[in-house]
Formats: sequence, structure tokens, C-alpha cells
Amino acid sequence: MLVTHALIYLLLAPFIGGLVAGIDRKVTARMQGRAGPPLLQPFYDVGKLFEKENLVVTASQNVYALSYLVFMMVSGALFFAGGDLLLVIFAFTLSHIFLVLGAYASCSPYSFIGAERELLQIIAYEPMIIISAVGMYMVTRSFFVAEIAASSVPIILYLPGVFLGFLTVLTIKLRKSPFDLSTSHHAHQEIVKGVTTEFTGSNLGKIEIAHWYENVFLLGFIFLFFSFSIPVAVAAIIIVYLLEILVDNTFSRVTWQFTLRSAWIVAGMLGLVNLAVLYYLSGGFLV
Amino acid sequence: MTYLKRSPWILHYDASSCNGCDIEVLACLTPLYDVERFGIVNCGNPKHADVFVVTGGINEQNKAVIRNLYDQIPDPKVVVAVGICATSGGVFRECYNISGGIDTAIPVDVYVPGCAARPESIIDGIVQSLGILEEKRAKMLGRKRTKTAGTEGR
Amino acid sequence: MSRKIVVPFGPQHPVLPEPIHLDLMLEDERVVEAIPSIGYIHRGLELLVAKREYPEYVYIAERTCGICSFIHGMTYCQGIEQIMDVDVPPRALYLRTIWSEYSRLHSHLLWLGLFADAMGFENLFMNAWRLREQVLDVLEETTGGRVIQGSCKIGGVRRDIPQENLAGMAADLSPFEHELGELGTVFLKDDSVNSRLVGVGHLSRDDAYTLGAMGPVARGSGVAIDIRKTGYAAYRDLRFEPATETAGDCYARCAVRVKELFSSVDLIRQAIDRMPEGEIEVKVKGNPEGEYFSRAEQPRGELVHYVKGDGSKHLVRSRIRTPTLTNIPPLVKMLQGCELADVPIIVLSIDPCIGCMER
Amino acid sequence: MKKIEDQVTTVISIASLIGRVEAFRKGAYRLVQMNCSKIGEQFEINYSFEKDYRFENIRIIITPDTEVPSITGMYWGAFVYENEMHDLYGVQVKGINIDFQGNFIRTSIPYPFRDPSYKGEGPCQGK
Repeated sequence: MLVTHALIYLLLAPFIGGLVAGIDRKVTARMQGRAGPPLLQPFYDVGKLFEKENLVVTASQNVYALSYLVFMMVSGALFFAGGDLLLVIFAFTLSHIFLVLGAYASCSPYSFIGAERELLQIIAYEPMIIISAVGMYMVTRSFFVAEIAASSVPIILYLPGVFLGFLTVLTIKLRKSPFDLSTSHHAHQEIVKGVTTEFTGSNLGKIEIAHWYENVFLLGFIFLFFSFSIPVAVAAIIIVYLLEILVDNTFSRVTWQFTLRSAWIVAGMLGLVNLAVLYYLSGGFLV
Repeated sequence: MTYLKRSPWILHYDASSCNGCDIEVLACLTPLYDVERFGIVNCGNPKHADVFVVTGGINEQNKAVIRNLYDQIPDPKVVVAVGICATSGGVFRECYNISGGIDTAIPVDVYVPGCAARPESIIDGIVQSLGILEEKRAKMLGRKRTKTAGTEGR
Repeated sequence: MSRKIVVPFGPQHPVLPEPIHLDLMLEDERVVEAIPSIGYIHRGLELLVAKREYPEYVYIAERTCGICSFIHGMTYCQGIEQIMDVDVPPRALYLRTIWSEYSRLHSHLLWLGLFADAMGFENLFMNAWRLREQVLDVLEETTGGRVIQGSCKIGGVRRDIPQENLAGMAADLSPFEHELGELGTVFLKDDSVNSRLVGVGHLSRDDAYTLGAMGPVARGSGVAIDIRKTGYAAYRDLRFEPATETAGDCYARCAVRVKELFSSVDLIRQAIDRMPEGEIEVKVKGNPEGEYFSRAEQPRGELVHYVKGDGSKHLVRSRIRTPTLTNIPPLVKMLQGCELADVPIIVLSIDPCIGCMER
Repeated sequence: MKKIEDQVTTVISIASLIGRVEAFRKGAYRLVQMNCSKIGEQFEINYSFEKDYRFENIRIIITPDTEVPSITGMYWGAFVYENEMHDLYGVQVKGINIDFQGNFIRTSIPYPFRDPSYKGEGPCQGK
């Protein structure tokens, strides 16, 4: 049963992810007073990338791009198979490390700076994701996604602070303004395309697909907060994503110092305070 | 079915233009003209680009830059010369530092006339270049096929 | 991690459509030194005076820059007219003023868009350029050209704007001003924009003056120089005050430009109100003999066209000193010690126009 | 026609240049521009200053191989003009604060404005 979940994720996530990206671009264009691209544009883009020549600076770039994709798929599949949340987070981080290594391998100044910023971003969002996992453990007494999802407890009511903190780092993960530091889907960027600058053709296509897998995984993570009721969870996911698009369109990019600071302060204030309160309450309960 | 025609990403370079054509290229991206309707994105990175849009004439300094950028674009690729300066040097063709249109440095596929070229004609030029892009891809595939066929024969 | 790396900024860079090249010496992400080098779009067009007769050279002068082309053409014509003692009809002067101010609107909106883009605020970029199209529509309607107008000639202007169209233009200004207000508010009040601008790229009043900063760069540092105050074209009849700010950072320069948008709208209104009747050009006979430093206020600052004639059809020398050139030394000062992430913003805050600068 | 502004040009000797510029600097003038023109076989170099919209210009007339002292000691920002004069005309300027050694404006031929050359106008099509 759970293996089928993982298989369904592996098969469907690119389609859902691509569609979400298409809706994203369309909604963004409408917010900017434009007609915007066709809904299926992201698929055309990736299809095209696989039709293009694959230029690489070093052959190792191919390996890194593929590893990024594979580990992203593994972490998503583990997640949807109901695996251990900590292992999922580990695989998720590892996949980004491959992306960073790929960017370092190309020796170009822009991708070098992009890679450094990507690392800083990982440092910025990692605590919050772990806090989310710990919070879920505290509520459901389990690190296993299957058990968290099966629990009928409305997790969100116990973890409102953690949820808000997670939304903040979600902006980083979705590569949206104000935290689109290391690479961006928009054209203009202080460091050209950052980490993806030196990837071309099919490698870039793989990175794009990995990003779709990643987005579906992250939306799945939001689902966990609302797993007590599927309609509420779906509504929450849609609202959260639209909110992210709105934020993307109403903020300018910030500096990496600010990103690090705000991600940590938010994680510390909202996440840890939330956990402390929860610990106190549940401690009182249990004793 | 080919995706190339549906998702051309452009790289824009100002060779020695007066800015007139440059800002018209940028104006194409903005709400009134909105070329993202056709999937056209200004990507600003040669390694991701399919269509190389150049404005202004060639001079001795940017010849190398343009060749370099052109070489960095993965195949298949097309070059669109926007504006009369990019076509022939325009009013500046007699300047000592201008050696002529873009075709003196790299092969050009589509010429867009005008001083400054209007956004409508720039879009038209880019859309025309997509047909050429498609032909180039077919040729590239053909070459690959004959190559593999050749190895199998041996 | 305190390894020094040199990051080339440009010539092909997505933030700037034009090739400026800076070698940035970085320590981590802090800029230690910035060395500009130019020449990628140098054409040598000043030399064309020897190939083109002086009335034809207007076309070359206009094509120095595609953003402020009208003001370039006008400043050149003004120089020749001053040498030859041409009495330009007042209606032509007023029309020139109107077109100059529309050029300023279009240039400032263009800049605001690019500036927003440098901050990664794509939505604002789109909206600034959407507004800019309205200005371009007016320019196209009245001159026939969107960015290169070709409507100025020695002795006057080429086209008249009929009185009823002027009334229509004046009526359109109010809704336009309202939209400008909304756009300006975002630039001046939005927290995320402010966090990128306030205190970034500081230039003191003294530095601004002695390093030769002009236009919004100088006015943003509290130096109230505006060449329109010398009273060329119809500016001597119109009321306006140079917009100034005192902070000297990127925010101040941005605020100056936002204020100037409104002052331009006001100037256009005044010019339409006072538009005199009459001819729009006079015949110019003979050849220029003498020299003149013709100055005008471009959107970016003071523009100087130095023209010198020796009584023949061809000028001896035309020299174009553009505001960007004079704003380069202040830029070098501003860049020292800034963050890499702020470089595009600081470079853009002087509104560089490389096409003009290198000629 | 009404003159827009009075423009005074004083021709001075190269020896008194530094003194005059110093006086402008002390008088809180700003440097408007510097430019070089080739008139006959000689170079005219203009230094324009302004204070409160009063425009003043001083000029030195030199032979092409005369060495000109730099004024960057008084006006730091003058290096752009001095490098430009050097790159376009080949005027030797002594003691610039940021000397690009001829790499400020990269041109295809050295000192192009010294002996101007043009790409000949080819015959028009059909002619």
C-alpha cells in the first residue's frame, strides 16, 4: 500500500509540480497586468531543454545534476511511503548538497556565489524544518510520516507557530521573492542564474524536474499539518501557495544576511516558543 | 511534436546600440506586449538561451564578446539582429570604430529593420526565427542519426 | 573565507541592458574596489561632424542615446542656434519643453522599472513599464516616434501639436498623475524596498559637489543644481523648483526621481496652458561660426553639447559630455565598501546611460 | 535672440593652468567638463567651471606632444576627462590619480581623434 504511494508520487509528482508551476506563472502574470504564458508552459520549457545540446564545463556536472534529481525523488518517495521524517529531511538536504557541488564544479564566479548562497539558505531553513519534525513528534509521538498522517489530531492547532515558521522557510525553498537569493525563475538577477548558471540542456531540465518533485514534497509537508481532514488540507495547500505567489509579487529581494537572520529569528521565536509551550502543556498532562 | 518553438528563451546583448532598440526589446516583456504569451523569456544567461538578440553595430571591442556569447549558447540557436545598426551599422557605419552589422562577427538568421525597431517588428522577428530554429534542430537530429547509422554499419 | 576574488560585472549582465564593465574586487561579498572600464559601445560619432553637414548632424546627435534622444537633439540645435543668433519662435520653444518633459517622464519610469528589477521586485518593474507606455503613446502620437522622435530641427521643430490635441493631452494628465502617485507610494513607502535602499551607497553633499555629480545624484545629496534654471527653451517662463533630498543614499536618489515625475507633469500642464500661437520654425541661412557650450537638464543630469563651427557647412568639433560620464567618479566612491548584492542597485541609482557616455 | 547665458572663455598659458584651477577650487566652483579639440595642428583644451549657474571656461592651446599637468589633485573626478583626452587624442597628462594607461575607452586604433579616419561610404545599391 505504502509502496504504491511512493510509486504514485514518483509518477505523478512531475505532472502536478509542472502544473503548479504553470498556474504559478499564469497567476503571477495576471498580478502584473499581463496575459502570461500558456498553462503548460513549464512542460514546453523542460521538453525543450531535453532537445537542446548539453554543454558541460566538467563531466562531473552530469553526475551532480542526476544525483540531485535522484535524491530528491528518493526523499519524496520516502516521505510518501510513510517513512521516517528525519531520514526524509536528511535525504532532502543531501540532494541540495549535490546541486551545490555541481555549481562549485563549474568554477564560474556566478555559480560559485550562487552555491555559497545556496549553502547559506540551507543553513537558514534547516533548523526550522527539523523543528517542524520535532513538533510533529511531540504531538503524535512518532517520526513516521504514515503515523503522523493517520493521526486524527489536528496538528495545526498544536503547532500554529511552527506552521508559520515553516511558511517562512517555504518561501526560501520555493525560490520566491524576498528570498530568491541563490537562483531565481525570473530573468533578472544580481548573480545571473546563480547555482544553475552553468547547467545547460538536459542537465537544467533535470534540475527543473527535481524542483517540481521538491515542490510536491513540500506541499505534502503542509498536508501533514492538516492531515485530520483532507478537504481542509487541500484548501490549506491552495491558500498557502497563493499566499506565496502574492508575497513573491509584493516583495523585493533581500540580502543573505537578512535571510539568515529572519529565518532563524522566526524559527527561534515561533518554532521554539511553540515547542516549549507544547512541552509544558503535555508535561503537565502526562504527569 | 517539438517544444523548441513553444519555449524560446532569449539572450539580449547590446553591441553598440544607442539604447533605443534595447529598451524596445525590454518593452516587449512588459504588459502591453507581453511576449511571455509565446513562452519567450529573457533569460540573461547564454547557457540557457536559444535566441540571441543583438542590437547595435559591431565594433572592435565587442566582437570577441559577441563571439564568446554566441559560442556559449548550446545548439540549436538562432541570431536575430534588431535595428538598422545591427543590420548594417546604420547611421554610424562611417564611424571609425564600427565595423558594420552583426553579420561581420557571427552568422545572422533574421534581420529586424527600424530605427528604433518597434516592439511589434521585434516580436515578428523573433517569431520568424523560431521556424529557422526548428529547421536547425531537424538538421542537428539528422546529423546525429546519420552518425549512429554510420557506426552501426561498421 | 576571506579570499579575494575578482568578479567581472558585465559587459553582458541581465540587470543592465547595456554593457558597462566593472571589475569588482571582493572580500567575501564586500566590494573592496571597483574599477570601471568602458568602450564596448564606443562608436566615435563625434567625428561624424566632418562627414555630415550641420543640419543633418541633428539625426546623429539624437542617436547618441535612445532614451533621452529628444533632449540630445534639442541641446545640439540650441547650440547651433546660439552661435548663429537664430530667433526660435516661442511656440517651438514651448513644444520643445513639452517633449523634453515627456522624455523625462518616460526615462524616469523606465529607470524606476529597472531599479525595481534590480531589487528583484518584478511586479513593480512591470507596472512602471505599463505606465511608461502611456507616455510613449503621447510621444508617438505627437512626433511619430516612440523612442527616437526626430522632431527637433535647427530653427524650431518639425511638427506642431494642434490646439485640440493639446487640450486632450492636458486632460489625460490627471488620471496619469493619479497612477503615478500609486506607483510612487510603493517605491517610497514599501518596507522591503526601503530595506534595500535606505543607507545604501551613501554620497555626502561635499563629495557630490566636488566630484561633479549632476542631476538626481547631486540633488539626492542635497545639491540643488538644475540646469533648467538657466532658462533655456521655455523654462524661464515656467514655475518649478528643483526636487532635492538630503540623505544622499539610494533611497534619496529614488525619491528625487519620484518627485520629478510630478514636477514634470506640472511643467507640461503649465506649458500647455501658456502655449503661444504662431510659427513653429524659422528658416536658417548660412553656416555657424563660433562656439557654444549648450547645456540642458537631461533626466540623468546636465548634458553639455560643445559645438564649434568655422563658417563652413561642417562643424569643426562637436563634443558631447553626458551626465553619466560626470557621475562615474561619484559612483566609484559609492561602491567602495558595499555588498555585492547592492552593486546593481548602486550602479543603477546613478541611472547609467552607457550608450550616451561612450558615444 | 536672447542669449541663454553668458559664456566667458579665457585663453591662458599652460604654466598658469594649475594656479587658475586652484583659484576655481577655492572659489567653490564645480568642474563642468574638460574637453580637447583639434583645431588645425593644435589642441585646444577647455576646462569649464560653474558656480551658481555662472559658467566660466578657461582654455589652453598646446601642440600635440605637450605634456599637460593633471588637475585631479584639485578635482578628484577629473580623471574621467583626462583619461578620455589621453585615449582619444593622445594628450599626455601627467599625474592622473587613476591612470587607466589608455584602457579607459578601448578603441580599435590608438588616438583616433588625432587624425580622424572614416569608413568610406560604399556605393549605394543601384548606383
